[in-house]
Parts: sequence; structure tokens; C-alpha cells
Amino acid sequence: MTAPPLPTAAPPDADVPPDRLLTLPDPLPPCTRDELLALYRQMVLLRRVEELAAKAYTQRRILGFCHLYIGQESVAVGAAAATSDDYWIAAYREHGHAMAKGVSARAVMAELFGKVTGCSKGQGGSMHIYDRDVRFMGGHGIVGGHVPLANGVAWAARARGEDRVCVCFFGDGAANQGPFFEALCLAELYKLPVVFICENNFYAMGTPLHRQSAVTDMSLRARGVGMTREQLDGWDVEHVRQRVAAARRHALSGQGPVLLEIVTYRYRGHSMSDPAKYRPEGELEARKEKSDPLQLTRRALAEVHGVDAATLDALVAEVDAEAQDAWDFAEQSPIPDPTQLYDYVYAPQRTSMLADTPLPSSRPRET
Amino acid sequence: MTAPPLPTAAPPDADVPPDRLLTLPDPLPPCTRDELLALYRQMVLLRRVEELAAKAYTQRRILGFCHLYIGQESVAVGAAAATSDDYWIAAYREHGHAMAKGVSARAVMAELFGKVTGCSKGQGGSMHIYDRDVRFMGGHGIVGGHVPLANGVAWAARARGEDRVCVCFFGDGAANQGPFFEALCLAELYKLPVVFICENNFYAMGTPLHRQSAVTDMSLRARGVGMTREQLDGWDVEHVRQRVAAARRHALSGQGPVLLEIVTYRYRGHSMSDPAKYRPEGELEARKEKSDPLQLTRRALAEVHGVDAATLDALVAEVDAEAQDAWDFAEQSPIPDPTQLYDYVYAPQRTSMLADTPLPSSRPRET
Amino acid sequence: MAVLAIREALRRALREELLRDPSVFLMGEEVAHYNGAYKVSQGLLEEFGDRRIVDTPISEAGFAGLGIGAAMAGMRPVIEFMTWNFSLVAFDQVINSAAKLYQMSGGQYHVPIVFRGPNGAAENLGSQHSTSVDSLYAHFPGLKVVTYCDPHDAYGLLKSAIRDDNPVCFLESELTYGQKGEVPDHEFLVPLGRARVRRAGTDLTLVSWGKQAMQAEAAAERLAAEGVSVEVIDLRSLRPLDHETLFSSVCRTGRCVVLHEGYLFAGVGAEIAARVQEACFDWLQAPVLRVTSRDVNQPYASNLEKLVMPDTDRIVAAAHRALGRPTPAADRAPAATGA
Amino acid sequence: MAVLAIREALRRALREELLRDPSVFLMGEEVAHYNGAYKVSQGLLEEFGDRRIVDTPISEAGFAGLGIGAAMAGMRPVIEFMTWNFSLVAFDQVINSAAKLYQMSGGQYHVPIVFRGPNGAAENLGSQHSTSVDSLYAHFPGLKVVTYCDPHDAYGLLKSAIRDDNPVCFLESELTYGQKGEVPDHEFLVPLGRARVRRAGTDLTLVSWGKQAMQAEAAAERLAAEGVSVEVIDLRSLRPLDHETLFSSVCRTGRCVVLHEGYLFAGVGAEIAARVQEACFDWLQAPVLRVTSRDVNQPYASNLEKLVMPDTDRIVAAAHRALGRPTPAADRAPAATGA
Ligand SMILES: Cc1ncc(C[n+]2csc(CCOP(=O)(O)OP(=O)(O)O)c2C)c(N)n1
Ligand SMILES: Cc1ncc(C[n+]2csc(CCOP(=O)(O)OP(=O)(O)O)c2C)c(N)n1
Ligand SMILES: [Mg+2]
Ligand SMILES: [Mg+2]
Repeated sequence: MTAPPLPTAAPPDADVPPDRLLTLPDPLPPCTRDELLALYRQMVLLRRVEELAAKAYTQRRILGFCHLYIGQESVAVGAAAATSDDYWIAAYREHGHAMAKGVSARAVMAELFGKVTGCSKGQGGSMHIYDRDVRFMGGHGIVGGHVPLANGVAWAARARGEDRVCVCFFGDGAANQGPFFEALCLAELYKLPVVFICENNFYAMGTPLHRQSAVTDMSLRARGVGMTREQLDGWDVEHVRQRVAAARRHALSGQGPVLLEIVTYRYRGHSMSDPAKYRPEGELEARKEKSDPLQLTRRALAEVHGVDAATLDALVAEVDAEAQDAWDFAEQSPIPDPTQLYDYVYAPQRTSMLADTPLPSSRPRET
Repeated sequence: MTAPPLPTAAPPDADVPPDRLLTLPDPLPPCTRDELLALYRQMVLLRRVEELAAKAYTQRRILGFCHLYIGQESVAVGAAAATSDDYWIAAYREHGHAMAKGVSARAVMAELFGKVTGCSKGQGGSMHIYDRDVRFMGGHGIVGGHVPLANGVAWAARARGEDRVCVCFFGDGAANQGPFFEALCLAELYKLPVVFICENNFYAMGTPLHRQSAVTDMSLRARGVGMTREQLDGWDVEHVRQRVAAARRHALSGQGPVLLEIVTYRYRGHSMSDPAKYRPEGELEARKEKSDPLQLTRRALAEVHGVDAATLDALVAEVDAEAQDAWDFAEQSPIPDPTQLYDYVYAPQRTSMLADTPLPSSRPRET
Repeated sequence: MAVLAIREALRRALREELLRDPSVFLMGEEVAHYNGAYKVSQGLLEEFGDRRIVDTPISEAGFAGLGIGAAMAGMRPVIEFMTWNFSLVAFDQVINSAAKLYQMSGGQYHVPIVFRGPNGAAENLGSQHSTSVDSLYAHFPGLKVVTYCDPHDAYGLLKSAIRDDNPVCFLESELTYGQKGEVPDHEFLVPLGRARVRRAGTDLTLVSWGKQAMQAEAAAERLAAEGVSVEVIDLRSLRPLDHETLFSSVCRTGRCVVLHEGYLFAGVGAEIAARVQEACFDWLQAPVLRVTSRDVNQPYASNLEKLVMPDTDRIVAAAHRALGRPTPAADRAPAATGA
Repeated sequence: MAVLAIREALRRALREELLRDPSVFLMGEEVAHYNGAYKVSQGLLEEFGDRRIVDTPISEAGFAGLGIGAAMAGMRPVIEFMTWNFSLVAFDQVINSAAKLYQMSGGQYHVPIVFRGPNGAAENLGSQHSTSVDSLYAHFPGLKVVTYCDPHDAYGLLKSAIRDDNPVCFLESELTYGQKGEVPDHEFLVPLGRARVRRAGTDLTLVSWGKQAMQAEAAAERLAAEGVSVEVIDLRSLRPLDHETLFSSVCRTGRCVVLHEGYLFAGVGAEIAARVQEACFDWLQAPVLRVTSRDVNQPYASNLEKLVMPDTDRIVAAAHRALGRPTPAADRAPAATGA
């Protein structure tokens, strides 16, 4: 066995590895008009569906915790445009991620309504949206708890020789959790194809960033474990798309995972029951005015791509109809069948345990 | 409520705080001859007592796990010289720390022998050495598990206005554990007077550093949370003493904790049952020859302070006698009284619950 | 005598103990500036400042451990888990540090700490947010585990827990923070380790704790209408357990039903059943029966969730079984379901 | 028929499953280059390479979670906890991710993973290294919990566990890795969820699992010399639990003693007692009794440690009590100690 020679510490920090910034240039051609229109449509859909969800919540059609993504849409939608075929895993503020990844508004809304037509059959609810078909792996309620899972998904993808990363979304608050840190360490050690996306929306529940962490640049967490990192503005969906694409490329190259800190902002309270009184005066309004992702994209469509207002309004109307259809579908769907209560405890054995080894136990059962 | 203005991420990483290296110069006057002699004596004591412990282990007088500190003595002894009145907390390789902090060889050896005269009454064993009188707070067996406790000790010291830090020792392997990371985050956020000492001895059990972590400079962990840090050689007990003193001063200044990574080496296997076959050929021998802390100090005493061999040999003989006395004491001590088995489950109420509030419950007990 | 909501009773207890003893402090997520996720600590930051009412980042293992270290060093921390679900990421700290330190150190370091927060299912929170931790913590020597069902006990038990020289897991309930009741104006303590007979009866002993004790009373009321006299015991303390109250009641009534939220398998209800059948064997007219949450992970949909939680119908049905009255099969307690 | 040590039987099972299914991999601390802290995985790195036999840093939550994610994505990870004590830092992962994912996702993602490693006390390791986790994990629906007492079952159960489509906690024992026994040369499985009657008897049913099942046989031997015929049941699977074997035995013998390591309070023994007294009430001649580790944190000193662990004397004394024979008070099982 040979190992690197034992280091010695003098002179202090001579051997500190350099900061690894994500240096890859934007890998994708700029969005075409139609591509950008599609991104805009998607962002509007996320917002409209969640606005309806908020309404349904006040009508007690949706119950429990309900964390809205409104304001952050450009992150999930931009990321989806760069990783549509990859695996995604997210936390509990994930309605938007699910829809961006391709889960239908109907399936999401029905899940929120607790209906059997929901993507998780009414078992999961707002915090536990899953859709195997589009490689959307949840929907997790323990802050930071899903981050280690991302490594495993990437492990499996790599083991099978797939050209896929696992994209893992979590909040600024989650970047204080031990399992998050352990996951970063392991991902870098094993050079796993993971793109970690810390959506820094400045608050963990009611606690602003500077009271949660001594460093407010959360991408710095990568520095402690040697990981490649980048901090970027999340308002611009095209920029998010490019940088996530760059991160994806890096992660697939075998050089290790990437931690992207995407700066964004949530417009609503932490959950439907939070009036969000902790915001400094004017902060929300300034954000909405200066960096609303929907507005910015609408403006780009108009100014750069010459899309006229009528086209955009028609698109919005179409999305409105789709959102309303999701509500109607959810409302009309049946609730879960109580006789199936025990069906979700254990997975039935999919392959016979004995398929290729038909030998019985050597001893007869004694009882 | 006012908060810092919301940052935005462009240009990338413009707002990254600088690396915080521990810049304080050595704060103590250099060791006098007598001071250095005392440190040497202490290091020899640690080694001799553990050599006897190894012998006792092979005779099955000591049982269970037994992790020896031999080779690393300069770290605990140097640190003790800088923090003799402070709180210490350590992991399971802590016989040396305990003795350096002032726990008697007798009390340590008796604990290893499972005797009631042991510092933990035979309840703790090798991994759970405690001594309240010298502010030695263990002795913890779950890797990384004690690191969060250090913050609390420091919290208490600060709350009482004490001029004391908590010194927390752990290994390179522990620097992969989530609770360790959470502890760093909290310590820096609250600017707690903690000196974290990562004793990098190049192995976590049989796993060498470069297979445990993508960065092998473990002091870098501090970088991800904004903490002040330094990596230093641990072979030189005087240097350890100075840098720990500097870290202590920094931590008490209100500028936050310090992570010191002290580079060292363990001579024995991970525990008594580990033959340590995983070391590259010649590594151990090279270490012993080039950087044995006892030899280096002996040389400094001779060459710098003109101490003659006879003096040193007499000192070693004295220490040998002390170690042997510890063995005899342990051997002759009684085992714990079995009738006291249940005495260590719950602490008896030290102060009357009702001392200053003598009012009974408003309702009579109904049963 | 004031009428207080449970959250007010808890707040009063916290406030008095903070005033009484400078070594007490409260730490947890959102306890300070946000006034507590469930407003238990409302106003305390303003009164006591941010060195005694302390917001934390989301790092339960980190701040639970901080509390334990502070307790070793002579403070009396009250650590709030926003809910007990989140204590599972700090499980090792509670078990391997808090519960064991007094013993490991040969009695040198004791750990006077309270871990508190809402426990068990609220409504429609799904499986990760609906765990009852009662039996997880009560399993371990070195810990005390305490809960309440009304503002009086909430106040008196929390004060005792804070003054106790051992680690105490104090289990609250999200759904009952607003529940009101009388609390005497003068200061008082409710001792840990004593059950309370909430209703005397002769035909059957119904044992419960926490918010289920209220449901037990409701069921007793319904059974009273049928002419069945039920003795309702609120254990209040799961560890230490008040055997005397329990055994003397069952030996009188000869029948026992245990009611609790959370899983059946190796739950505290199993412990009660095991002890009662051992201690009262010759007096028992029927097996000890259990009514608990069903043995599934909590689903989100309301109709399923209601099925999972113990309800009055199931309690009454279990009582009928214990009394030897016929009960439709569908209402049976799920003794052997799922696994 | 080969005679194998338990560690060899486990290794053979692992090796065969690694060969059979490319989605199986083994991950944990020291499992690869060091050949396993207890040498269970000796030689496997050499045969399968470092993408299938994977050393990890010390980060149980991290690599348990990695395994869960890999299982969701179609692999069959075997995650070794160097000992189950260390699983407590990964407790949230096992409970809130592994056990709940199938349910939370409405059946879309199943988690075929095995968590394995030595459980319970070895010798003189002190309290942090002597935890029995049986009841902690068996408490939770969604998990299966399995253990063995001889090389035959170790082999057959581990293979079944790896093939199972659900998360399985597989509990081994440090002290018995070297214990030898016959294992047939041909491949076979032992199904999860079936107890095994290790010794037939008529006077008393002695229920146990894991290495204590061996001690149960020793006690049965001693009782046989007194003329008492003891039926010894090794549960093997705590979840799912084989009621039929258990209940049919106790209904025949009318007396039942449960023996296990680990704490009494809300342990699996409590569950067995609660179920047996419910199902076999009319057949029971005596209460179900439990013999467990005493209700204290495990001390280091040998003399104390021996007092804490269940031993043959205590089992025999419990059997005497169940049989109505006089027993000196000092030998009684600690029904209500400590707390
Ligand atoms: C382990 C754990 N602790 C606490 C909570 C309660 N909680 C839910 S979300 C949240 C804030 C998370 O903030 P952040 O990670 O920034 O995500 P965001 O909500 O901003 O999207 C908290 C404290 C939890 N779900 N899990
Ligand atoms: C949580 C946990 N996981 C695993 C172990 C087993 N274990 C004990 S010591 C050790 C290695 C620790 O290495 P390091 O932190 O470098 O300290 P050193 O032994 O070198 O002093 C391991 C894996 C443990 N005690 N706790
Ligand atoms: Mg946030
Ligand atoms: Mg090390």
C-alpha cells in the first residue's frame, strides 16, 4: 500500500487547496423565443397553481402545512430546463419543483386536496410529492434530511452508467444541518454526480440569514469540504438554466459535485399560517418590483424577442385555465379508499425472492 | 427591525469573507528550563502509564476497548500548559488528556481496572474518564458526539462571566460528522469561547486521511463556517503551548472560537485489538525517528537548557515509579459495590425542589 | 383562579423559572424573535434578552448538545424542539449524552435539562411530522418523560421538570395549546412520577396520558351513560411510572384498557399491559387491551388520518371487549395489524 | 455440510448476493480495506472492487442516507453500522426516510435496503457502546427487524433480508461472530417473519431471539434436569412477528417467560407480554414474565456488568415464578426497578 507522504503543517496553510469556483462557461445556446416562452409559461403555471392552492387552503380544502414557492419560480424552472431528464429531490416547499419537473398540476393539486388521484395517492400531502415517471423523488419534511439521499440516487445513476445527475434542492436554513454537511463530504469524496442547489431565500422560517449563520454566503460551505461552488442570482431564469447546465456538466465530468447557491426570495410566509411580520419594511415590495422572475422574463420576451402583449396574455389565460382545471379535477376526485390503509406500509415483493434460487430452506419449519 | 440589505450574487463571490487565519503572535514567554522539564515529565508520565495500561490489557486486567494516546502526548500536554484552568472535553482516546489536565495516574488506572477508586467509580472505563475537580468533562465514545457539548460548556462559562474557554479535542475522523459541523456553525454564530482542537493523527481507525475526506487539511472545515483557524505541527510541545494560548486569547476576546488542526501521529493501533497493518511500510518508524515529541523535548532540554542526562534519567525513573504506583493502587483497590448499581441512574435532587417556593400543589393527590 | 390556555400556563411556568433562577435559559428554533412557532415563548425575549431566550439555526443535534454541555457546567437549559419529530436528528445526543452522562461519569456530572416541544400527530401533517416519541424516550434509564393534559398540570409539571436535576423529556401537544382551564394564581409544583386519577370508577380502569387523557374522559362519559363506571388515570409521568396508582386501581376494577397515540409495537401501552398483567394477574377479569394509533405511517388524507388515530368509538369498543360485551369486529383494536 | 462461524456464514450470504445481483453493494466504516471491524467482509473488496465494497468516513447519517437514496433509485444497498450504537446518529434517516418513503410516496418508491451490524452489549464497553436497538426499530411500521442465533439462520436470513423489497434492520452480535455451526452447502433462504421452535416442551414457553436464544436453551437444559419441560422459541423476526407460533405454544404450555437483552421499559418483551396475555388470556396459568437487562446504563466494571445482563440464574428464577415454585427474592426479574 502506498499513500501520499505524511504532510506536515509548516508553513501554515501552504497546502491549502485553492477555492474551486465553477469556471465552466455557459454551455447552452441562448434561449430561443419559443424556449423562453415555454419557461415563462411554466413559471406562470407554478404561480397560478399555488395561488389557487392558497385559496383552497383558506377554504380548508387543503390542510396541514402548506409552503408556497411563489417568488422562487425561476430557480426550479430554470434548473428544469437544464436537467429535464435527470433525477430531482427536494424538501417540503416543492410544489413548484414538482411541476417544473413535469408532474401535472392536476396530480399536485389532487395530492394537496388529499385525493387518491394525487401523485402520492393522498398519502403524502403538500410536503411529500413524488412522481417516479419524471424522476421526481420528493418531497421531504425533515430539514436537511433528504440531502444525503441525493448522493445515493447519483450513486445508482453512476453505477448503471447513466448520463444523469441528481439535482438536490434545499434552503439556506438546511445548510446548517449536520446531514447536509455529511452529504457534501461524501459527495466530494466519491466524486458523485450531484448538483446541490441551496435556494437562499434569506429566511429559514422567521429567522433571517444573518441570525442563522456566521457566513451568509452559503456557497462557502463547499469550501470546507473542497467542493466546486458558485453563488448566483436566481431572478433570471435564463441565467439559472445556464449555470445549472454548467454545474451538471461539471458533475458528470468526474470532477465531483457542485454546490450552487441560488439567491432568490419567497413572497409568502414560511407556510400558510405565517404572516411573515419579521420582514423589514419595504423589503418584499422592493424585491417584487426589482426582481420578480415572472416580470423580468415577460420584459425579456417583449424587449428581446418582440413578443407582443396579446400573445403573453393569451398564454397566461391558458395557464389560468389549466390551473383551474387542476382545482376542478382535485375537487371532483375521490378520497382514498379506507380499506387500502394497510397497503402502504410494506412494499409487496416485486420479484420472487426465490426466482433464480428455488431451493427451500434446508430445515422443515418446526411449528 | 432593520437587517442588512439583501445581498445579490453578482459579481460571483465578491462578498466572500476572507480566510480568517489565527494571526495572534505567540502570547507566552518561552518556557523556562523548569517549565519545559515539567512538560517533559508530564509527557513521559502519559506514555509510561499507557505502556503499563497496554501491559495490563494483555493480562486482561483492563477490558473492553482501550485506545492509547502514545505518540500524541505533546498535544495534550502543550495544550494543558496554556489552559490549565479552563474546561476540557475529549473523545475516547483520552487517558492522556485526563492526566495532562491533572487527573491522577492512580485515578485513571483504577478506572481502567474497573475499580471503585477510579475517577468514574468504575462506571465509565477507558472511554469515559471524568474529573469534575480539574474541569475534565470526559471521555465520550460516539465519534463527534461530544463536540456540541463544548459549546454549552463555553456558554455556561461566559454566562457566569468566567474568564475560561472550553477546549474540545477530537480526531480527524470526527471532522466528518454532522454534529461536529453543527457545533462549528453554532460556536461561530454565538461567538463562543471554544478552542476546537482537531488532532489529525492521519487515521480514523484503519482509514487514512486521504480516503476519509476530499480535503486533508482539516482546519479548512472552519472556512465553510467563517471560523478562525490554524494548522500546526504538534510534535513540538512548546509550539502547541503557544498556539493554544493564542487560540485561547482569541476565543476569549469575543471574536469567536478557533479551530486548530494539530498534526500528530499515533504509534499504536486504533485500539488494543488493532494490529495497524494498514500503515505504509516505514511510516511509523520514520515518525518515531523524526518527530517523537518526547525525544524532541529531551533534546531541547539538553541542547537549549543544558539539562544533563542524569537529571533526565532521574526524572524518568521517578515517573516510572509513579506509573507503577498507579498500577499497584488500581490492583489493590476494591471493585464497585453491587448494591450501588442503581445509584448511578438518576442524580439525587441536590437542592430541594421546593426550597424557595414552599407551596404545595393546589390539589390534593387523588389516589 | 385564572383561566389560562395551555400555552399560557407553560409560558407562565417558563417565565417564573427564568425569574427564579439565572441559570435557566430557553433555546430553540424561533423561540425568541418569532415568539415561538406555537407562541409558547411569546414576550420572553423582550423580558429576558437574547442571552436567555435564544434563537438557533436548524441544527437540533448541535443545540441539544449545547444544552447538555451547559447543563453539565451548571446551567438549567430548556431546549425546545419545534416539534419532537425533529428530535430524531438529535436522538444520539439525548440518549448517549443526556441520559448517560450521570452514570458514565460515576455521578460527577448531572444533566439538569428539559427538552420540550409538541409531540405526536397534529392534523394532516403526513408521516414525517406525526411521530409520537413517548416510548422511544421512556425506554431509556437516565431520562424522565413527562406529559400533561390540562393547563394546571402543564404549569406544575414544567416547573418541576426545570428544577429536576435530571434530563426530562417534556411532551406537549400542538392541538391543545389553546385548550383552557383553571390554574391557581399562587405558585405550585406538580411532582414528577405521580399519576392522577381524573375520574373514579369501579368497573374498568382506563389508562392514558397527554391529550388522550381528555379523550379517555369523553369515552368514560359515554360509557357512564351505558351504566359502566370507568376509572380514568392520567399517568402524567411515563418514566418514572406511578405503579401504585395504576395497580391499585386495576386490582379494584379487574379490567384495564390503555389508550395512547403512537405505535402499538413496543409502545408505552405494551409496558403498561405487561406490568399490569404481571402485578394484577389474579385480579384481572379480562386481558389488558390497548387502543393506539394504527400500525401504519400517518397518511395525509383526512379520512385515512382519522382512521389511524384512536377515537372514542374504538375506546368504547375496547371497553366493551374488556367487559365481555359483544363488539362488532370492525371496531376491534388493531392488536396484530400491519407487521 | 460445512461448519461455519457466524461471520463466515454472513460473509457467504453477502458474497452470494453480491454475485447474484449487481445492484447489491456493501457500504460502511472499515468494510473494505480493513476487511470489516469484525471481519465479516473479509476478502470482499478484493473480489468485488471498491465500487461495491465501499469504505466511508465516519458519517452514519450521511451514508445511511446515501444507501436510502440508492435503494429508491433501484439498488440494493447493505449498509453496515460498525455497531448499532452508532445508528443513533442516523436514527432520523432510518425512521423518517427508510421506513416512511414507501408510504409517503403512495407506493411509488420502495426502499430495499439492509442496515446491519452488531447490536447490544459486548463486554466492558460502557454505556455508550452497549445499546440494544431491537425495540427502537421494531416500534416502527415500514421497517422489518430480524436477528439470528446460529450460522444457519444468519446465512438464510441475511439473504432474505437483502432480497426483501423493504428496509430491514439486521441485528448481529459481536460476541457470537466466532460461534460455529452447520450450514448446508446448497443455497437456501430463511423467510422473514417466521419464528423457530428450537426445543419443544410442554410446561413453559421461553421466548427469545438473537444470542439470548442460546442462553434460553441453556436455561431449558437446566430446567429439564429439574423435570421441567420448556419450549424454547427463537423469534428470529421481531417485525413482522410470528404470532401463530408464539400463541399456539403459550396456549399449550400456559406459561410464558420472555428473555431479551436491552431495556425492559417498552421493550419488545413488553410487546410479547402484552400480546400473549391478550391472545392467550384464558390459557395462561401465570402472568407472562420478562427477564431483560436491568434498567440502568451499562457500567464498565465487570462485576456490575454481569449483574446487568440477563443470566441463566435469572431465567431459571423467572421460570420458577411462572411455575409457581418459590424463588428467593434476590433473583427476581427487575420488573419495576430504577424508574
Ligand atoms: C429537522 C427539522 N427541524 C425543524 C423543522 C421545521 N422547519 C420546517 S421548514 C423550516 C425552515 C427551513 O428554512 P430553509 O431551509 O431556508 O428553507 P425555506 O423554508 O426557506 O425554503 C423549519 C425550521 C423541520 N421540518 N425539520
Ligand atoms: C458515531 C460513531 N461511529 C463509529 C464509531 C467507531 N469508531 C470509534 S473511533 C473511530 C475512529 C475515529 O477516528 P478519529 O476521529 O480520527 O480519532 P482517533 O481515533 O484517530 O483519535 C471509529 C470509526 C464511533 N465510536 N462512533
Ligand atoms: Mg430559506
Ligand atoms: Mg485520527
